[in-house]
Amino acid sequence: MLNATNLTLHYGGSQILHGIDIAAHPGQVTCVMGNNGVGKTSLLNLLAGRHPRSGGEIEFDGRKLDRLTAQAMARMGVGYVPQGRAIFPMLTVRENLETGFACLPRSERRISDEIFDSFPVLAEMADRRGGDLSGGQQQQLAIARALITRPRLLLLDEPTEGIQPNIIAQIGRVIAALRDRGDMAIILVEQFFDFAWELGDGFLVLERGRAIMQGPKSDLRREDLHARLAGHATAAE
Amino acid sequence: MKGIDLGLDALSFASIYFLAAIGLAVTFGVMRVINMAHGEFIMMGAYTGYVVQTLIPDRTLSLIVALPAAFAVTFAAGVALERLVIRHLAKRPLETLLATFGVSIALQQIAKNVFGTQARPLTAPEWLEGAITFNDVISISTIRVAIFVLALLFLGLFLFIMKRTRLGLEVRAVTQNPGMAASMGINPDRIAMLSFGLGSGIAGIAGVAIGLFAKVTSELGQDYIVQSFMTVVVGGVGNIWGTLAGAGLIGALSKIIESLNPSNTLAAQTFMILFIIIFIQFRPRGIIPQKGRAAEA
Amino acid sequence: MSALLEVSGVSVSFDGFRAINNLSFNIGAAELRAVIGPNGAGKTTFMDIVTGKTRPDEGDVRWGEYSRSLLKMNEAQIARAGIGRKFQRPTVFEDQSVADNMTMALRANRNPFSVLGWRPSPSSDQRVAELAAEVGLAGQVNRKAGELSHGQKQWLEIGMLLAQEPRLLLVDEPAAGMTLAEREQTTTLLRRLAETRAVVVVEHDMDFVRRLNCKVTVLHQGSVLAEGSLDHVTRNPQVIEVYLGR
Amino acid sequence: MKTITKLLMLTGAISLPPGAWAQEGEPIKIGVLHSLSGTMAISETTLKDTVLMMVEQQNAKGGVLGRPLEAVVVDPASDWPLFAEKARELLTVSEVDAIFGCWTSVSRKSVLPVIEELNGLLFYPVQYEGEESSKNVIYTGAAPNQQAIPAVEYMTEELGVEKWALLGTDYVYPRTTNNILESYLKDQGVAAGDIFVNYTPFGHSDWSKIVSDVVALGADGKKVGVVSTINGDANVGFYKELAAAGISADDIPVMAFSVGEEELSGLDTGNLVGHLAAWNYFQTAETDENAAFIEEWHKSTGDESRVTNDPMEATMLGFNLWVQAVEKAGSTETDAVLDAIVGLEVPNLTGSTATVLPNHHLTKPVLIGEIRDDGQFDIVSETDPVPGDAWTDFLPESAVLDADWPGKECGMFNTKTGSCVQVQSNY
Amino acid sequence: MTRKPFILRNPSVLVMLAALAVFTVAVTLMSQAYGSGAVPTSMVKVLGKTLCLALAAVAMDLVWGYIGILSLGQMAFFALGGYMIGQWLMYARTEAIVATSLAQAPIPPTPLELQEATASQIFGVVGSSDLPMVWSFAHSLPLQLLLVVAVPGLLALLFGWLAFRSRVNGVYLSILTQAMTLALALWLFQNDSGFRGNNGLSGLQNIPGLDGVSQARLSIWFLWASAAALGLGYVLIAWLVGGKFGSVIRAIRDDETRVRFLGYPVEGFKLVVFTLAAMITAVAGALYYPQAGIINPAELAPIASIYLAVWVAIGGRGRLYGAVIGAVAVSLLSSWFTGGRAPDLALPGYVVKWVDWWQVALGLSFVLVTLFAPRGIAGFFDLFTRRRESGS
Repeated sequence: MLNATNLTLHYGGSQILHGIDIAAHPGQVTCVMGNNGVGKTSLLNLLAGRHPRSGGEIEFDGRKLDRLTAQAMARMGVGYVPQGRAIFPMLTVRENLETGFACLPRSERRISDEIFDSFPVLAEMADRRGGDLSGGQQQQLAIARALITRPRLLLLDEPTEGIQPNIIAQIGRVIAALRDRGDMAIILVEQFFDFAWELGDGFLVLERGRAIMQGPKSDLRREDLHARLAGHATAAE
Repeated sequence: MKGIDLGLDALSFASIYFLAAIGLAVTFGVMRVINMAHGEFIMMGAYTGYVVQTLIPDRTLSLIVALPAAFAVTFAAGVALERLVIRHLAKRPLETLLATFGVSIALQQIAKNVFGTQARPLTAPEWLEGAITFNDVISISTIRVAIFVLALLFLGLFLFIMKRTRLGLEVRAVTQNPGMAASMGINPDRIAMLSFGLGSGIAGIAGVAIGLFAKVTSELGQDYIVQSFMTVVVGGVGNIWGTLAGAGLIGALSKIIESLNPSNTLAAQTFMILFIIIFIQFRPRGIIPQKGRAAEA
Repeated sequence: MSALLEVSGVSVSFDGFRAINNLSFNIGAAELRAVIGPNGAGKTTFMDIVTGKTRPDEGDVRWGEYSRSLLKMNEAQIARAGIGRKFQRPTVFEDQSVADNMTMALRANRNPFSVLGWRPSPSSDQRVAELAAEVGLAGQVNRKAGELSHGQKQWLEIGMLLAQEPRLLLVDEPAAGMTLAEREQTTTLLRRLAETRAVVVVEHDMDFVRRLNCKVTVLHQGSVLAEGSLDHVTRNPQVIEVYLGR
Repeated sequence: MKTITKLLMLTGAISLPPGAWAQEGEPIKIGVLHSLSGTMAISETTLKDTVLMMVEQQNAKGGVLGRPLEAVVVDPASDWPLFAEKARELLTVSEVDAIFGCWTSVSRKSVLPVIEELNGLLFYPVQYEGEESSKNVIYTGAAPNQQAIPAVEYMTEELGVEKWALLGTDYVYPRTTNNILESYLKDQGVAAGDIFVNYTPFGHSDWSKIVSDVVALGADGKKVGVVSTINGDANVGFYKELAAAGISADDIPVMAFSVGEEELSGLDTGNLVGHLAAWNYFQTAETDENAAFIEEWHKSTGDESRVTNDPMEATMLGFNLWVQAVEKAGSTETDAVLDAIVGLEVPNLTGSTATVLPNHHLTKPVLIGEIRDDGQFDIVSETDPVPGDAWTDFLPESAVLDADWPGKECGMFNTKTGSCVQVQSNY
Repeated sequence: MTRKPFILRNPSVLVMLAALAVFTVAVTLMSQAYGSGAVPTSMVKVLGKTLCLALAAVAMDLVWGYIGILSLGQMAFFALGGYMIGQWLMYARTEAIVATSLAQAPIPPTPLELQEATASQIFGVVGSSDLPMVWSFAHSLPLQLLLVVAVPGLLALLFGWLAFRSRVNGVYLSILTQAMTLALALWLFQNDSGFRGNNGLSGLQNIPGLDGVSQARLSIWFLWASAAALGLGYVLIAWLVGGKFGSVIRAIRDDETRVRFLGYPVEGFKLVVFTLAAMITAVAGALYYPQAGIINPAELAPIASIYLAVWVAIGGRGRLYGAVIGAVAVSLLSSWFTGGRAPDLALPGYVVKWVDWWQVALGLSFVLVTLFAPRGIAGFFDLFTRRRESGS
């Protein structure tokens, strides 16, 4: 599905990413992990077409992509759930979802029941403004909104950040269900170790813009991965 | 009696202001682009009306043709301005002001070169002439009623486009968070261009209406630009109801002050503006301010 | 110990959303405090209220020996009263040199006319040089701030804070984007500063908080969920549920 | 061949010395000081074209004093200080011998000190408020007594107007004219309450309130008349509002002092039929001179639809008077021309003659015209030429003043004290 | 760190002063009054006025380029300065004229009679003969000179206090300043306001007491005065923006909130700068209008103030010499085009008459400058100096 190699990225004068390789496959969750400020979000931004890369190659569906724009990526089937949700605060929940129609042919522009089944709270709040929702509800809305575009690759940036445990669990179930459907590739940026370990099929650990550990779940040991991310997760023990 | 007449005058004045400002409510209110050439778009609309009228003698028919024609002309002008100038100044709003000011002077002079310096006739069809008279004191000219209706129509149209159409949804999404909107598959550049064209097109239609009751000259737009911006600012940027309230306030205020000193219209205008300056001090975000965190950004 | 800053029963809502909910918070004159909490817990709003950027709907914020209310003061007055704030993203004046940035922050009369009359003196130059050395920018004083690296900008901002000589320092995520060595340096500095003044650090990074080795306040949904040593709060089941939980 | 004969005939007709058309020698320069851009361009461009046409005609006739004329056109851009700057430039850099220019009073006031200092010569072609007389200006437009007073007399006598609305744009011409009219009307026994005065800004467009005020004035059944000194574009909105309010000329006649053929071309005149204007010239004047003038105008502009108007006639009169004076004096030197010009006569376009009075104003007939369907005026009344009075007799302060230049030092001579009040006219 | 004296730290100030001095001497030597006469008096006046406009532009740059307030009301202060000096010019001259004319009267006039006669001369033409209240000090040059800075200063102080206090910012502030100018212009347009309405104050080039001095000489004197004012104003503003004060106001321009958290009373700084700029602008106006000869309310039409901002933008915002370059370039160009001497440009099939098209060209050049040269003309100097630096 997605195969990116040797990605580099600069913000102004400073280099954020150094030669990252990342791949995503249908029915699998690729987890990107690492501490604050190591470049996880930048990597996701790059893949979503929100920031031009300074080097490297991206292949999507076997096609090489040169210049990416966010809307082209979205239309090509890349759904994006940003860090901090980025809900449109003055749009209603329904309207927030409808923004994703831009990627769909006119005849298919409707909100499927599946969405409301996965996130029943959104059906309840359909006519409230996005800004009025609680953090957890907004996170669900952000995911639902990305799903509206029927993505084949879903990019999730820290979906558990600042969310109550019961909703985290629900989000986890949704991601698992999407993975198990088998037609969608998922890249998950996450700091919540247990959550990521639970869902992940492959892992990429970043430190200061470089990959320091990478591989499928089968090749990695939980303890090693955890140790790499030490300092962060210790408090949870 | 006098009060009702005054009310009618105020209402009609307010609807003219509203009409002139409604396009600005899109370009400035929603998109936050300062377009000093907005007045010239109004002028272009009026001249389009004039040209159509010279081609089609039947006034009713020519008006029917002129409205969409004016929309088309100014829509195209707006799109061109957005693509060529405004887009490249997205991060420098105050410089947009200067660049569009340059466009404004250029357009005015071009209008002079093309149409001459004389005022051009633009005449309402007969069914819009005359007045609706209730009694000796209370009467209102039909054209003003028509403008009022047109203003209401535009309000409806604006609300419809913004709340009910795909374009409106995308415009709102883009103004709230262009990056996220792009990630939802919306092309922010295209939306900016279309909505700027829409705002400009509305200005063009307003131009035809204004030309019908006032004069058509190259300086037509100048009479409305400062006031239009004031209307939007006083009302509260980003809210069409605010623009309506702003136009209402300005209309009512001017007419009330005018009636206090009927021999000096100039004084009335002075005091109206002074009042607005002081008003903005106390409600810097307008009558209907945008609330919440979204407004801070 | 009388508190330097006393926040009592403060609430504020935006558009119906309660960002701060009946929050009370005290800090002593020479104390280091870490504030942690999930996103949206009200950490930034709390800082906004203390520094005068946001007015609370209810409650009281009192400051100093005479318990002056901060609510009647504007941002500049509060800053002059001795509250310094470091922003999450480094905000330095990129157009100006490091020395100019520091000079601007130096403790001096802020009145426009006094500023007009202000002249650089050997002592002010020396103070700038000292501060620059302290934050590791000794060789960079004549460079434009915009040319500095991200970390250097963070340091410059901390230098500017020090130049202000505040009695209370509010520091928002100082370690973001810093290398390990820089983090350690920052902890040391913050600890040292807290010997003579109050320092409040808002931070996500648990490891960093641990190294600060100080009292911790956990915010959740706009109010204090727990307070005490790091070990104490991390054992709190509620804290584990809403914040750590993982 | 044909043209040459025609030329010969023409030159013969005004008896130039033979061979003058040979056009030898240094050209004589004249300045054209009319705004070609900005708000006033709408009115002034026409006058620039008129001067250029006159120059062309004169050169075809052999120029002046055997020398060709050369027009120096500048653009003061409706910017009043720029009028002074350009006037100085014309007089000192281009060294013109006469200037044809200005429209608004304020532009004239701007130019006055400059031409008085440099002893230039200005021909001012627009009706104005009077209360001024400069040695260096020939006022070829109407003074108030050549327009306002006869017009009001007409309204009282022919239309039976009893109540008056004096509507004007807020500047000095309407203010002064209305002051004079108020004073005149009160002398005629009109009660103060029967006079409504209103001033609006330049370019005013929202007339609903004012029109309804005027209508309200006639609520008691007395006949209301409007005297309009509304300037420029604002008229368009005013007349549209009148028409929209369903007010015809029979209900409330409007007598305008600033609305001519040019202004009407921006309007559909269908609803204005019967409203009035007072000028010293209308395009519809039926004389041979006028017919020839209009033909020339159309030829020189290449546009059959271009109308002529009163300030154009005034420009033409000024130009012809200057040519005659220069020929008479044999010099283009200002003082000599000024000495020569007083008393000169040229035919105007309405069948009588314009004589230059000692006060540098002309004698002009007052014409009242009724607006026709086609945007032209039906001349309904014409007086004998009235001598222009610089200082009106209807205001006590200026009644005692006199402006007969020859033999006096000033244009502001107090006949009571027998002394000059101001030597130069600065304001 | 050793500190060099102010002038040495700011070489551009030295260059500017030198250029100004050379220019003034050159014009004087070529003037009709004191030199060869190669530069006619009308041109001297144009140049003198241009210097005043340059001073106004420098003040505009202080307000916009340094503290970030895009004030679209600067011409209000400029014109007010002109009105204040114009009152004295007009009154004193008229008084002298009236005194001369009444001198022949058998009974010498009382001061009150003199004042009444003067008033009826000034206001007679606009239909009144009482001296309005606002002319109370018109007889006194020192008082009116004080008013030149005091009236615009107070207006700026009052307006600024209201606007800054309620934190009106950015575009809103620009529109508000524009509204202020419009209100003032409309007020002055009224005959009843006591400033002679649309006619304004005229005959200002004739300086009372200097009747014997020719305009050729006067124009050079005013050129000197304008050059001195520009030089002083330039040095003052350069000094202001060169020190810590300048550092603070540029910081306010870039991030107002941050400056507040440094403890600076941002509103106070804005008020000081806005008021000071208003006063400098007023001085420029007070020197401009005696050279122009007439002032009327059209001078403070909102569009005039936008032009001022455009000059600064064209010259290069945030650098004082940029403001001077912009003002000089555009106003001399306008003067040339309105002089009617610009040749027509014959294109195949169409003749471009400059009188018709120069404003189009001007307008489009604003667009091009903002789009492609955001640093204005002065930006090119940067390129030049930088290349030289890197070259050496």
